[in-house]
Amino acid sequence: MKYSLFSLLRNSLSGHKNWSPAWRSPEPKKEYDIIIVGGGGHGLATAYYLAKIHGLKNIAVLEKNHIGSGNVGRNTTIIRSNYQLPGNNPFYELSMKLWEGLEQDFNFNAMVSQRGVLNLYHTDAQRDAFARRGNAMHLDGVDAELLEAHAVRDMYPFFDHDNPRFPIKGGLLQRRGGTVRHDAVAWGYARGADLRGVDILQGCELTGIDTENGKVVGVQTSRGAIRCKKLALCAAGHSSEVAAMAGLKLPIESHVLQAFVSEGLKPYIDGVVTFGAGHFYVSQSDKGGLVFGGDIDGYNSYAQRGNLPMVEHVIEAGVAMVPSLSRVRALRSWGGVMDMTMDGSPIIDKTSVHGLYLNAGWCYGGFKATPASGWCYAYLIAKDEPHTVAKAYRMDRFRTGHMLDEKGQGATPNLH
Amino acid sequence: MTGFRIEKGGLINRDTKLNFTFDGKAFTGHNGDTLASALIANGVHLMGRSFKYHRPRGVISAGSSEPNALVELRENGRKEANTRATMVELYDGLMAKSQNRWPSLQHDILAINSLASSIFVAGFYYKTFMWPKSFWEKIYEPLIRKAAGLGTASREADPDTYEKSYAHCDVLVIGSGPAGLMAALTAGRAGVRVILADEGSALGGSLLFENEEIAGQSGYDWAQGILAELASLPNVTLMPRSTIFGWFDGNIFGALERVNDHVAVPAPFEPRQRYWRIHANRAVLAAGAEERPLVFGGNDVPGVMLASAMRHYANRFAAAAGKSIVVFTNNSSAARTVTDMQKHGVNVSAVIDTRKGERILAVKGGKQVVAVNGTPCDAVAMSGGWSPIVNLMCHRGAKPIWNEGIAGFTPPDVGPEFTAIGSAAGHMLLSECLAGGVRAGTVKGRTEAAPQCRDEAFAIQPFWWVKESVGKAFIDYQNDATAKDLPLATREGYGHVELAKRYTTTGMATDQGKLGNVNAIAILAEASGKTIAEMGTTTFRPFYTPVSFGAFTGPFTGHHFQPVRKTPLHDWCVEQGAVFVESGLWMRSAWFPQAGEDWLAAATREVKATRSGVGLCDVSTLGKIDIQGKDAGLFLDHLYCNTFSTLSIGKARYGIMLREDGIAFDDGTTSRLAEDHFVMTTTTANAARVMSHIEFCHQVHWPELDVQYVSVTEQWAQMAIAGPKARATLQKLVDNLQLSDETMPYLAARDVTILGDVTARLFRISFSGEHAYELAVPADYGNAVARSIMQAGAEFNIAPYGVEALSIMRIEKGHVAGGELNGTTTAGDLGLGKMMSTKKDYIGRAMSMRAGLADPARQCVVGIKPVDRSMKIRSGGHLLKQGDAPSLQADQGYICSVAWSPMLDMWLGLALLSNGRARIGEIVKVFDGLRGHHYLAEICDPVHFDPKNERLHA
Amino acid sequence: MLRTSPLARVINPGRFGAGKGVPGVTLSVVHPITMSMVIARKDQAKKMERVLARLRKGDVHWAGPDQYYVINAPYTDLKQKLEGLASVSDQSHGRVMFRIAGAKARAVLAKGTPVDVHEDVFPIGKSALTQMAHVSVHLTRTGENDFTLSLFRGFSESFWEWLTSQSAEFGYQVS
Amino acid sequence: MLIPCPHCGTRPVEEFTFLGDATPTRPATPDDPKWYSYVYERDNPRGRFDEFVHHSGGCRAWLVVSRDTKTHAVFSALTAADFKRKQKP
Ligand SMILES: Cc1cc2nc3c(=O)[nH]c(=O)nc-3n(C[C@H](O)[C@H](O)[C@H](O)COP(=O)(O)OP(=O)(O)OC[C@H]3O[C@@H](n4cnc5c(N)ncnc54)[C@H](O)[C@@H]3O)c2cc1C
Ligand SMILES: NC(=O)c1ccc[n+]([C@@H]2O[C@H](COP(=O)([O-])OP(=O)(O)OC[C@H]3O[C@@H](n4cnc5c(N)ncnc54)[C@H](O)[C@@H]3O)[C@@H](O)[C@H]2O)c1
Ligand SMILES: Cc1cc2nc3c(=O)[nH]c(=O)nc-3n(C[C@H](O)[C@H](O)[C@H](O)COP(=O)(O)O)c2cc1C
Ligand SMILES: [Zn+2]
Repeated sequence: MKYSLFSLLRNSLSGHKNWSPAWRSPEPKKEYDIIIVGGGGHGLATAYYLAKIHGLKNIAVLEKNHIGSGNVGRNTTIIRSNYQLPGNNPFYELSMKLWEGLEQDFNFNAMVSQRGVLNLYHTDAQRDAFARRGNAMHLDGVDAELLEAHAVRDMYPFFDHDNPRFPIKGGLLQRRGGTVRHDAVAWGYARGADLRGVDILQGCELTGIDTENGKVVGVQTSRGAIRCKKLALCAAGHSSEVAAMAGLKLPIESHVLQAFVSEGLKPYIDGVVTFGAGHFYVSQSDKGGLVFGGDIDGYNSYAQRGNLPMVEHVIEAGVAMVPSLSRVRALRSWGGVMDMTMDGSPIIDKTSVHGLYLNAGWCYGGFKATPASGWCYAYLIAKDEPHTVAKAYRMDRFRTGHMLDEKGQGATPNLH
Repeated sequence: MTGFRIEKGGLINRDTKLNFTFDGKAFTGHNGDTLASALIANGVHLMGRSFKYHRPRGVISAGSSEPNALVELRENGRKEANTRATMVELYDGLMAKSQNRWPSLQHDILAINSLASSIFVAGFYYKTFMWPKSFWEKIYEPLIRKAAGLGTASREADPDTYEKSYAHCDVLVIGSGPAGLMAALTAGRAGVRVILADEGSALGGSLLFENEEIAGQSGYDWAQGILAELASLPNVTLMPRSTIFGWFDGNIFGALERVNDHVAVPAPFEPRQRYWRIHANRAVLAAGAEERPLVFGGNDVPGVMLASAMRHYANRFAAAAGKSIVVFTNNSSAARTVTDMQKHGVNVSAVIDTRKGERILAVKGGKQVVAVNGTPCDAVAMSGGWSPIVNLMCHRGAKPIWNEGIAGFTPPDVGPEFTAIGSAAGHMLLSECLAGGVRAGTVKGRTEAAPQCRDEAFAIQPFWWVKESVGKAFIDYQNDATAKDLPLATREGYGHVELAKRYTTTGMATDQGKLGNVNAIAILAEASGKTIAEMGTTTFRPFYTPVSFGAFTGPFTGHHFQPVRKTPLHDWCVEQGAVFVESGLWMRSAWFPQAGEDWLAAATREVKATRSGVGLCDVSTLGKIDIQGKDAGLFLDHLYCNTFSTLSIGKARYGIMLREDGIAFDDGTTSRLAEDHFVMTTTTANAARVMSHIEFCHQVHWPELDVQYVSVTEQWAQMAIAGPKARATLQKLVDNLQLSDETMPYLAARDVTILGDVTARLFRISFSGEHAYELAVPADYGNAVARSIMQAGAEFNIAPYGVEALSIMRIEKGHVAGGELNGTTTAGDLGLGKMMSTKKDYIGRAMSMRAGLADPARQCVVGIKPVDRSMKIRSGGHLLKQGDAPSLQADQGYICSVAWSPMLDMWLGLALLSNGRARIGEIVKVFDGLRGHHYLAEICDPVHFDPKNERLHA
Repeated sequence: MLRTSPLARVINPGRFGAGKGVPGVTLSVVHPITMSMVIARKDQAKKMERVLARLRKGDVHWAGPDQYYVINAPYTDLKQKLEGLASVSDQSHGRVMFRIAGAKARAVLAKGTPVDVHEDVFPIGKSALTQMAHVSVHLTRTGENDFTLSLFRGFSESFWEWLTSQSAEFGYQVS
Repeated sequence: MLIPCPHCGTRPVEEFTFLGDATPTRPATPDDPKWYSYVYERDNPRGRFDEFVHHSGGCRAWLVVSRDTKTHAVFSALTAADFKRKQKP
């Protein structure tokens, strides 16, 4: 049933008794042409575009819990396309363009909100790095502005401009950046895929990958064996585990990133702001909570929760940036398990196993990538060749020495 | 009863009179009141408005689970949003405001939302606001955002201070009711270190308001006796007003102590709040149980509250919620409210018991209860049963267990280091609570006998929702989630407890569903034909109750956010009028302006003075590492890509280190002071990382080597003395050594004595390209020595120079620094490829041989200058082939460092350019879209100035 | 040449913070100090310790595996004594030492270090390497309620500001 | 999270810095084919894990901590050298 103000009104008359489920809960079929592992944003988007753009029908998405139970349902919802490497920015800009038309496309209000992303800088070196980045964006036709201190002060007069340990000297602003309602992204793609015949199998965990002479033929799951022609891994945070089922070893470590939300407040901080002299970034949700985060806890983890030192570390930086946050209260903290790669950039590629595809390594930045990731992964699966904007995300780049290292931290995942 | 204040009894001090205001209206109360109890005693029930429908709301609870009575407390920099009136201890002069209403609490325009409530059902916004596209950004979203939130946060800095502290104990007891008291007493008498924490303003838990009988006394008197003894035990720490907000790995608990929230302004030198990290060998959860509301039409009308809260207000605060009440229950515990309220002279007009098939179908009343099922009354006491407070035990992932007997979730078994007792464990009998306390407090057999007490059996028949009731039945009060929203969510496919939570926002308000979640789970279970156990709970997360940012920040605010690191020459720099700049934690002198000079004028003068005479620069921040031991040389060969074992004593050598992935890591000069003694210098930025790297390489890779290392960065004040007159200046300080190219050739390093008795280290090295030295003296002498050098150089017009001048000179000379050593460049990219030894194994060698790192098309360091020599250039501009249209694919590189060159009288810089060394002389297009500035520039050799390095030896 | 403390301008003696009576803690800077970092050469730890054992008790503070801070012994003498047994680095100017004493000393320390300094588990003479207020600190219990703290010179002023602010609620004496 | 440093005793996580899997050993020669795997490939197990941990805020020893990545339970902490010795056989 199409969503609209009209359908809403009509249903209100019947006490909302007649809404149909946003997606079915089908029993697994014996066989699918394509099985996607992971009912997160990327997996569901991939299924959606496979069905919508490539007209493929016989597809299943396996999700071990409920859809959106992973990082798509627990991230700080920031979208931006402010990368600097040629291998990265065109991809993220495609994503931004897809965000801009997404809601009408899948008929679900995901509250795409382009309120601007401002990265503060505090030293000349940071300014120069941002200038390099901003100009790379301009080369790619992407909007970016380099603000001086006074311009930042005009935007956020209540930040610490007067007694800071590290003065705010300015910021890099992308006005088209912003936030998107995280859960709605998973739900919207799921509903859109389901409408086009994709089976979304919740509570269905991949436990094994069946291959015959180097080719994928099916999977073992908690809901039984299912045969398939193509298998697309999309299990953010758990990529190493699922890839290992096919004997693959990845340049990835799983780490936990915490996020936080404050009590609901009347409008306080309009856009997204990241602090440049500590680990803190913040935006305000549609419900009024300040959604914020900082750095990963730093140790390998599959537990979806962090520890106190990082809570302090992040909030200390928050109050350094905005002193008046002192009396605001942190309501809830949680964690998510992410693939951290050896260069901080993702992988969208075929694997050495025929018919097995890999979408992994999104670190803490894969939410903004969701539409483009689904778009390009669908393209790869359907056509068996990489989409032009995702060519650099090859697995063998580490072997050949063509890393995509935006931060220049090298092969230490917890520093990216 | 005068008004609603009960004549006698309670724990309030009637001799005190405290004035306070709510929404500007003046009231009075007593010491011992909370804001909520004082308002109730004044007959005020309307305390807030709900989030979505702006429904009038009154207090529901008497504790930290309060969803409705949230106020804006205090003013200006001290203003706090969303403060629970139930937890605010009354103080004289208190000012509170209601929230989320306009223009007033009584008359709130947005209450019209209620009219559209048939549309504003769960998740409605996902289904609309999409057309026309532009309307979302321009109209809908701004409106939604404006309506969002409850309270308004201050935008002024907080005048109060906060503290952090660690605590260690053998037994942490969380909750000071009968169970907790008994546990603390037993462990306390056993002599181990005990901490007893309770979020309440007073210790005693439910004994502060329940009529219990223990050891032949009233529960309250018994508790006072125990508390007196605990206070007398040196090994026991009592922590009232302290909420344990989270349980973390290693049995570490986070606690928030509200040290001064009960006064208008903290006493001098005292913090507002203190954040504790409690390391407990063992912890005991005695957090009690939370009473549940019943779900029926109008269960949110002001005057409807929890049965236990109603007697809490009456018994402890002598505040009567009404004059004539109705009690609605599904269990035995509400009987206490009937007897207690009657004892206080309140009329109980009806007891409606679901176990007898009775229901409340409708509550009449808007801003205050008027009648129930036709029976006039002014308040309703409801009890839907009890939920053990399991939260903390589930913070590390364990799920609670459904218990049919008490119709509540009980804590999971998380092992011996954290156990639950009392009603937190689902024990509803007082005797069980006391016995549990004894058990949990027993240490190595040292135990106590539990006192006698009066027990009261607990019986419940679960009852979840009066479906036939008229009007909205609320599950989550604050977020206006109604009972009907849950079956709707189930119908639409959001029936999983976690999806339903997110779709309906149930349990996501500031109370985190303490009251509503279990009711929601039961209704969801029914809607999808599951059992409550199958449905399960949502994930419990910190914080048990919200924690102020200030508490987590402690004293590390404003300028104290991070420690300040000063060099030994700081005072001298100040004397010379330095402008300082942050460099990591260091404060470095950036330039030394004279009257009327801006940074560029100053830096320009400093460069000219240095290159024409002599300059003095504080370089103390460079990392210095003492490396000693028989194998020190060998070890350095492993660290650096070039060789150091062959370095002769008394010599310095420039070295470059790679990361194991073959990328350049750090550079600096390292000198050999003795056969088994080197001193390494690192960049300021990487000093700490290099130290960790050295420790790793030795302890992990080459533990067999005899090498020792320690940072001596802070032991030495180090000064660069540069310029044609450097030697002449230095000579005046150096004792019995004639400085010459023989005694002190380029790259020499030796000990000297200066100014009579100071042993110093002298290096002939140069970052500026001048004939230069670095002099290192023990830090305590630094300022004095610098002053002497200034005197010695006076005749040559010596000038102090800062990092700006330093960086100008290094760019003129094409020396790489942070801008080029950016974590993505190889030694080859930096033009130092020839330093990479092929004769030995060193960190990064293997990976540096990968095709991608050896590719000639890589971007490497070149010099760059504008074709129009009068033009200013900036870092961050990208380089394009002439004629190429701007695009990332056409990108050839970028400018990483620029400077105004006083010597060459133009702007110039260093750039990273694809295949750069082969392109010297090429004219490229510089694309600087950020500044709307595109221009032509010439690629040149990185060494802009004195290409033959003649000045080095001048 | 006279040695000047980095805190010369900062420290001013007197009674500060809350209350009037006996201060909760007494704070002071120990300057000038003579201090060396001594690290055993490979396989020489035992021999090194024998030599160190001959030094004055209370001058040798554990500072890591086979490492000690030795105070009150001139660098050159020490280097001689330990020739071939240990690498010695002079830290007399590189580190600043504070003394904190008094009934509330532990309460102040607890605001910084996660180390449990309760008398039962942290005996007199024990040293610990830890972090306080974002700074690496070497902590030694020197008496009943007496402790010394040493840290990198560059942080000393910043650390002093923290130490005094955290002592204020108990009242403190600077001597 | 508490880590029992063999030199300092039990200390909380805020004093430590983590560096990942401690099991791969550094190849001896530059042309060893195992180099790529050593620098880039990780088992990344869900469960028991031996990892490099630096007591950066304490004695500055590099330790190998054995820890469960699901539960964060810490089983043991050895010095890197001791771990190597035990690993050898
Ligand atoms: C706290 C936090 C904040 C973040 N903030 C941002 C941000 O602001 N902006 C941004 O761009 N990115 C952010 N990210 C990163 C972003 O959330 C992720 O990169 C992105 O969501 C990953 O893609 P996904 O949505 O498909 O992952 P997921 O939602 O995690 O999907 C993976 C799914 O695979 C399932 N799965 C795993 N193993 C199996 C199996 N064996 N069988 C079946 N199913 C399986 C999981 O249950 C999960 O549902 C953040 C991440 C975290 C943790
Ligand atoms: N008969 C019934 O119907 C019934 C039902 C429930 C409870 N009870 C009675 O209530 C009493 C329960 O005693 P008890 O000792 O188990 O609990 P309690 O309710 O007496 O005390 C619990 C205390 O823990 C504190 N607390 C909760 N969470 C905290 C946190 N995170 N940090 C700090 N403090 C926290 C609360 O403020 C409270 O003071 C018994 O007398 C029992 O019989 C009876
Ligand atoms: C953008 C965003 C906003 C959130 N806002 C709230 C909120 O207002 N209230 C709340 O209780 N939780 C909020 N959460 C946290 C969720 O309740 C939940 O903790 C998070 O999605 C992780 O799921 P889990 O805790 O069930 O593992 C928010 C999460 C996100 C990602
Ligand atoms: Zn240690």
